[in-house]
Amino acid sequence: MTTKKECVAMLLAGGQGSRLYVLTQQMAKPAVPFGGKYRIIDFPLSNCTNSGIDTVGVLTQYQPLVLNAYLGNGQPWDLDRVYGGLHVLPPYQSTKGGTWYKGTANAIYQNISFVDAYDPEYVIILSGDHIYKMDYAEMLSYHKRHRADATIAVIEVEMQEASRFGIMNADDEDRIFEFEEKPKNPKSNLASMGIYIFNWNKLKQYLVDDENDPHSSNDFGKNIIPAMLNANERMFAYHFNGYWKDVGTIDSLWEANMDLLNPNIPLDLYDKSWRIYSRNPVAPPHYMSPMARVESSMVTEGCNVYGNVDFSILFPGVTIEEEAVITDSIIMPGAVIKKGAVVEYSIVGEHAVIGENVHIGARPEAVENKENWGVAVIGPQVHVSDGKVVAPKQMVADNI
Amino acid sequence: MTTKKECVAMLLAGGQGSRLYVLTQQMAKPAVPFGGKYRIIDFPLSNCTNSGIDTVGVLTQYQPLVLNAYLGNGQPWDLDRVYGGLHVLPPYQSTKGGTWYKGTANAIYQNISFVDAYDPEYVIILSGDHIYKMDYAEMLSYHKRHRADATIAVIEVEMQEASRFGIMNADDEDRIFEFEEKPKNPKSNLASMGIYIFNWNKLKQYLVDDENDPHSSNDFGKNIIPAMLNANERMFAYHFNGYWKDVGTIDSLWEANMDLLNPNIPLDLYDKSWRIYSRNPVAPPHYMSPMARVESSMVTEGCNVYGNVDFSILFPGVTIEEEAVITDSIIMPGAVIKKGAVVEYSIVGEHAVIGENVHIGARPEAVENKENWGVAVIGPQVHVSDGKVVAPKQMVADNI
Amino acid sequence: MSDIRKAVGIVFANMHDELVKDLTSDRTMGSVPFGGRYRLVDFPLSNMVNAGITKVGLITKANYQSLMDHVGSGRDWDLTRKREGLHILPPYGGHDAVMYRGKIEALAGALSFLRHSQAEYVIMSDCDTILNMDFREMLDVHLKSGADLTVAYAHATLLPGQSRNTVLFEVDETRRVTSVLCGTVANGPGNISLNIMVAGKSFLEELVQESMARGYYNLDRDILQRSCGEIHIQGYEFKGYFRKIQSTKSFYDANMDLLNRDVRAQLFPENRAIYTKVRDEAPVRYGMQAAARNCLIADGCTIEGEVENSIIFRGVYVQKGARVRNSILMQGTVVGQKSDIQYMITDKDVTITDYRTIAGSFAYPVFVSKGSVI
Amino acid sequence: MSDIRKAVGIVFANMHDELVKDLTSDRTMGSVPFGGRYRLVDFPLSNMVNAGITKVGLITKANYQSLMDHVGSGRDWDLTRKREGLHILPPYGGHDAVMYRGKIEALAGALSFLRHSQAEYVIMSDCDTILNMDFREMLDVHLKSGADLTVAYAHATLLPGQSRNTVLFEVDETRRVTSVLCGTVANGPGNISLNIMVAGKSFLEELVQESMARGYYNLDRDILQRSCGEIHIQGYEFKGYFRKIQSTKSFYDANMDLLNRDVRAQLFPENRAIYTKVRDEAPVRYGMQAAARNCLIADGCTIEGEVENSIIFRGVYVQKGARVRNSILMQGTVVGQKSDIQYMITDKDVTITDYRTIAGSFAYPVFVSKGSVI
Repeated sequence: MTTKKECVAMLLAGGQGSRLYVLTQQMAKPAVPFGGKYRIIDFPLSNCTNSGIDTVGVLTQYQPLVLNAYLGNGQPWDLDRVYGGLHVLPPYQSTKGGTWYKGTANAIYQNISFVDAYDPEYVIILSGDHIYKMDYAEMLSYHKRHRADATIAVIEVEMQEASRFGIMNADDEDRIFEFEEKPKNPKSNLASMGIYIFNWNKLKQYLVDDENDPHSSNDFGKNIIPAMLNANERMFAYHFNGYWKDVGTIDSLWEANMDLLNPNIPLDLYDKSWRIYSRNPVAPPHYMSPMARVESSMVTEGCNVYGNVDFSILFPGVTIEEEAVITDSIIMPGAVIKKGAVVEYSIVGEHAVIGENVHIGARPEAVENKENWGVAVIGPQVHVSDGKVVAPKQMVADNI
Repeated sequence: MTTKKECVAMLLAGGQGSRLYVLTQQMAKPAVPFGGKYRIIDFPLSNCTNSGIDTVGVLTQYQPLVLNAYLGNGQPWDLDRVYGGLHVLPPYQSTKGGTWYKGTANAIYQNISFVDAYDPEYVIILSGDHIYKMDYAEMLSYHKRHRADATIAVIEVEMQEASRFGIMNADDEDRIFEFEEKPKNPKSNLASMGIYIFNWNKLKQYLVDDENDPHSSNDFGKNIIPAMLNANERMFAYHFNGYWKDVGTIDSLWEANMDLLNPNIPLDLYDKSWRIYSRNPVAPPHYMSPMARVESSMVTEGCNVYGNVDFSILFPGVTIEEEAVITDSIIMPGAVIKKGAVVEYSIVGEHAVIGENVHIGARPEAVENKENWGVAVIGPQVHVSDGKVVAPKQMVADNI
Repeated sequence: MSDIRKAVGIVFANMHDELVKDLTSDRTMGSVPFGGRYRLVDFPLSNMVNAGITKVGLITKANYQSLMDHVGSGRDWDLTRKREGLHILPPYGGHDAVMYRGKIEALAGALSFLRHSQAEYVIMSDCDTILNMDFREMLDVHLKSGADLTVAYAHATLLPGQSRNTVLFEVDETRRVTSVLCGTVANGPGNISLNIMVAGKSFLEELVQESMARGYYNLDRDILQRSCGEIHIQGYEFKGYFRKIQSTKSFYDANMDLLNRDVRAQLFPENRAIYTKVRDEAPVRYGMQAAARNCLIADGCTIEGEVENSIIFRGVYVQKGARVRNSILMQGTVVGQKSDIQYMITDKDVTITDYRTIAGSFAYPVFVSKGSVI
Repeated sequence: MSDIRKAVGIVFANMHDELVKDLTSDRTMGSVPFGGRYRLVDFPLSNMVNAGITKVGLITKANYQSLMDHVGSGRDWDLTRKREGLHILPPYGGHDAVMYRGKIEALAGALSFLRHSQAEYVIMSDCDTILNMDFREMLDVHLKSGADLTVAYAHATLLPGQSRNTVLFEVDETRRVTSVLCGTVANGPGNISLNIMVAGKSFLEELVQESMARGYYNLDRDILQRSCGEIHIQGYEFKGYFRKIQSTKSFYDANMDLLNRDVRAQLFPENRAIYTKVRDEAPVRYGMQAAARNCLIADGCTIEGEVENSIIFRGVYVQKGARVRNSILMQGTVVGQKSDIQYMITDKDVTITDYRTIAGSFAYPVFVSKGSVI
C-alpha cells in the first residue's frame, strides 16, 4: 500500500450513448444492464481488479446519477481502497470558471492532478462501451518489453468490416506507423479497441500541447494518437485474441447478450479465476413454478417465472407470468411480463410493465419486408397496456 | 439497513470561499485545514454521523479535487455504507445539456432524484463553512414536535452585529414570521446558521416552483425561505446555544483556530461521545527535541519541533527547526519553518517552506498604524527565501 | 433518536447444534446453509439490521471458521463500522468444553462487550428459527409493558416429540408469562418459544453475574422457569411464518416451505430483505433440454437436466439427462448425467456420478455429507 | 505481474510471548503496544503491504481479543478485500494447549489457508523484531538463489545471555546458510535471525505435513538446524535498524531508540509508512506551563506538566506540576499533579495519583500493570 502506483486506469464513461436511444435517456451508457446481472462498466472494472490495477478514475459527465449510485464506493469491484481505489471524476469549476469535458483527451487533461497524485509511470485509458475480458497486466508488460511510449490494443476484424473501425497500420514488429479513422480503403484489419497504455509523462506533455491547440477536438483518436505518430514516438499494437464487442447500438447490445447463450463464444462468465464483479441484488434465488418452461436461457436471483422462456436473458427481479412467452429477448431488471404476453426479439427496459396479451416484436421469418424487421425496444419504466401490439424495430419511450 | 431513510443530509460544499484568498485558490473552502488535524468539512460530517444521519450528499462544484480525495469513500466518518453513506454530487449533463449549479436551491433541485432514491420524510441542508458541534437528531425531533414545514437553526448574536447576518423574526412560540437578509435595523438578534430541516415533499414543490421562476437567483436565503414565509408555511426557529463560527474570512479562520487554545471556549475536541472524525495522517507521534519549547499550543502526529512554539497550532507533518519561533500562528500540514525564522500572527499554508531567518507577520503592539495590521498569510506550496520579511496583513501567493 | 438506536443485538451462533448433528459436524448452527443462498445466521442478523440495530455481538464457541468466513467484517449486513458494527465474540480464556453449558455462560463471555456499549436494551436471538420479524415492534412491547424480560413466542400446534426441545410459555390475558415449560411431553396447541428475547442491559448484566455466581447456566430452565413469578416476563406473540430447525427432517421441511409463494413473501419482503454474503456468481444457465419446475435456484448453477420440487444452492451443476426431485442440493453439488435422485439432501461439494439412482423418502430424506462422491 | 503478487504473507502473533510476560499477560506478542501509537504486529503487517502483498494470514492462538480489536477487518492496512486481504486464522479443533508447541504446529493450522491461495511463495514473519524491511528485495534474493528457504538475519554483536533466545546462522561467501545455532551461549558478533523467512508454497506445505507426521514442531531446531545440509537455506542480510524484543528491558530500550532521529528515519520512511489502527484522537494540547523535551508524544494527550526523554502514548494526561522522565506511558495513563516519575513503564489505563514520587532505574525500569492505581 504505497501512495505511488505503477499504473493508473482512466475510464471514459461520460458519453451519452445516443445510439442506444430510449435505454440511455436517463443513464449513461456504461450503466446499461448487460448479461443477466451486470452493467457494461462491470467488464472494464473487473478487468482492472483482476489485472491488479487498483486505482481507477471514472470520468463522468452525462446523466451520472444511476452510474454513481451503482459505483458507490467501488466495493463490489474490490476498489474501495485506502489509497487508490475507484474515484468518480466529473467536470468542475476553478477560479477561471468551469468547462465541460470537450473530448476524451480534454477529460484526462482536466484531471492531470488526479493522476499526478499517484505519481504513476503508466496510465491505461479505457472506455465503458465494450464487453470483453482482458488482462491489462499482460498488455502492460508488453508495453514495458517494447519500451513503448504508447501501446494500443488491437483486434483483427473481417477485412470487409475494417472500414467501420479505427485501423492501425503496423510493421512486422507491430510498431504502428499510421492510424486511419474509418478508412474507405483499409490497409490492414487491426482495429483499435480504444484501450491505450501511455507513459504518463509523455502523455501529459501531449495533453498540454493539445489543449493549447484551439483547432483540436481534444480527442485521443483524432488528435493525440496522430500527433504522437507524427512525432515518431514508439507506438506498438498489442494483439488481443479473445471476445470483444462494442455494444453501442441496439443491435450490437442485443447480439452481445445473445452471445452469452452460445457455448461456442469465448466469454466465460463462470471462470472463477477471472470473475466479473457487479453490485449484486439482494433477493432470494429465482423461482420456477410448476408450469414454467425454460430452455437455453439465463435467469438470475429475484426472478419469478410462471411462463415460458426460451433463448432469453432475465435480469434480477423479473416476473414472467403464466402463459407469457419470452423468446430471443432481453428482459432488464424488475420488468414484469403479464399473463399471456408474447415477447420476441426484443429488449424490455428496467421496471417496464408489459400488459396481458401484449405482443412485442417478431421473429425475422414472420416479417415480409426485411427492412421493417429489427429488435423492438421498450424503454425503462414504460407501461404497455393490455392487448397492445409493438411492431419489430419499434422503440417505445412512453407509456402506450 | 433499509433503503428508505428518515432524513437525508445535503451538504453545500461548492462555494469558492473567495474571502480566504490564497488558501482557496486550489481547493474548495470546506477542504481548508482547521484545528490541528481537521478540515472544515469534518465538522458537519461528524455531526451527521454522531446524530445518526448516515446518508449525506455533498454538493461540489468549485475545485473539488482536494476535497474529493479527502472525502474518498466516506470511511473516516463511518459513512461508507452499503445503503446511503456519503455521495459526492457534482453538476452533470442530461439530454438537454448541462448546467452548473446556479445557486444553493438549484444545486438541490438538480439532485432531486438522488434524494428521492431514499424516499425520506425530511432533508437537512448544511453548509461546509462553519465550525460547530450540533446534534441534528435533536433539531429533527424539535421539527417533528412542532409539526413544522421548515425549521431553521438560529443562534443569538450581539445586537450590534445582527446586521451582518440573515435575521429571523419569530413570535413567542418561535414561529418565524419574517426573514431579513443583513437588515440595516435588525428587529431581533436571531441569526440563521444556514442549517435547515424541511419536509422533503414540501421542499421539492418549492424547488420546482423556484426553478420555473426566471427571476429567481435560486438561493435558499433569498428565494426559498421568503417564498415559504409568504405562503404562511409552518416555519420554526431552533435555538442553538453552543459554539458556532463562520470561518469565511482570514480573520475568522484565524480566530476560530485560536479559540481552540482557549479552555473557556465550549468546543471540546476531546469529548469521546462526540468525536470529530477526520482522515488521519499516517505518521509517527510528534517529536519534541531536547531544545524544543512549547506552551499553550496544539501539536499533532508527524510534527518535529526543534524550536519554540507558543499559542500556535501545528498541523500534521510540520517541521519547526532550531531557533525558529512560532507565536499566535497556524502552521498547516507539511509546512517547514527553517532555522531562526520568526512567524507571528500568521497562517502558513500546506507544504509552504519558510526560509532561514525569515520574519512573517507581527504582533499588533508592534505596528504603529493599526490599519496596517492583520494576519499574514503564506499560500500553500509557497517558498519564502532566506531572510525575507513578510509584513502583517500581507498575502503571499507565489514564491518570494 | 428512536429507541432502537439504544439497543444492541446479541446472536447466539452455537445453540442447538446438537439437534442437527449431520449439518453441524464442522459448522455452527448459525452457518448451516439454507434456502439456496443463505446461512441460518442471516435471519437474526438481517432482522437486527432491518430494525435499525447497528451494533451486534455474535457469540460463538466451536467450529466457527465457516461462520467467520461467512460473516467476514459484516460488510454484507452494512455492519462494517468504526464505532459500532459486528463484533465476533470468541471464547475467552481457557475453557475446554466445546459447547457452552448454557446461554448464561455464553452471555458471561459477552459481558465486557455489553459494558462497552452505550445501549440500554439488548435484543437476543438464536439461529434455530427461520422467520422475518420486526424487532422494533417487539422492543416497543417490551418498553410499554415495563417488563424485565420480553420473550417472543408463536401460537402453534406441537407435533409429537417436538416439545422435548421446545420451551413453552403460558401467558395471561395481558400476555404476561405465568409459567415456563421446558422439556415437557406436551402435545397439541401451545405458545412456542422462538428463542428471541429483549431485556434491559443492566438487568441482563446483573442476572448473568448472579446466575454465574450460583452456578446457573441454563437461561430457560434455571432462570425463566424458576423466577417467572418474581420477575416480570412479558410475552410477545409473533403471528407470521416461522419454522424451527430441530432435526434434519425439520430442516428439509423448512427448505421445502420456500416453494410456497406466501412463505417467500413473508420471509423475503422487499422492505425487510434478508442479507447474505455476496459471492459474485454468474446467473443460472439453462441448457437446451433443461427443465425446472417448482424449484428455487440460486446463481452460479448450470442446469442441463431436469429439476423439480427442489432447492438448488449456488454453483450446482445438473448434467444432461439427470433428474432431481424433492431434494436439497447444497453449494457445488454435481449431479452426473442420467442420474436420478429423489428426497436427498447433499451437503457442500457432493458429487453424484453418472447413471446413479438414489431415493430417500419424504419421511427420511437421505443426507450425504460434505465432499462425498457417490 | 510482478513476483510479489504471487506471494502470500503469514504473521505469527503468538510467538515469543513468554519472553515478555509482563506485557503479554492478556495479549499476544503482536498486540504489545509500542512507540506511542503502534502495536508490534503493525511492523510485519506494514512491511507486507508496503511490499505489495495483499493477502495475509494472521496466526494466533491465545489471548487474541486485543489483537482482533486492533486489526479489525484489516481496513487500516488496506487489507479489507473481497478476494484477498487479512485472514485471522483462529485455533481449529480441540487443542487444549494455550501456546503452540512450535511454528510447525502453527503452520499446520494454516495449511488450508495456504491451499486456497493461488500464491507461489510465502513470506513469514514473527512480531518480535522492530524493523522496516523491503520484503520485495528479500523475495528477489530468494528467487535468484533458487533456495528452498530464505532466512533474514542481521550481523550484530550478541549481548551476554541474549543468545539463549536467539537463533544464529553461519553462512558461506554466497550467504548460503551452512549451520544453524539454537540456544547456544555464544557471545560477540554473529548473524542473528530476524525470524523472517521466505519459502516456496508447495515446499512449505510438504515440509509442514512431513514434520507433523514425524512429531517435529520446532522449525528452527527440528528443521533448519537438522537439515541445513540437505535443503538449500539462503541467508538474506538486513543492514538497517532493528531491535529484538526479548525482555521487558529490551522493550524499554527499543522504545527509547525512537528518540533517535536516525532510528525514526529508518523505521518511518515516507515511502514505506508503518500503518496502525486509526483512533480519531484530537491533537495534543499543551498547557500554559507545559514543557516537553526529547519526547515522542501521540495524539489525544494533554500535557500540563513536564515530560522528558519519554514515549507518551495516546490519551495520556500529565497534570500540572507533574514531571515525567525516561518513561514509557501507555494509552490512558494519568500522572497526577506534582507527581515525579522516572524510569517507569505504565501499561494501559494506569493512574499515578497526585504527589507521588516513583523511580526505577535505567537497568530496571519499573513496570506497572494495566489499570493499576498508584
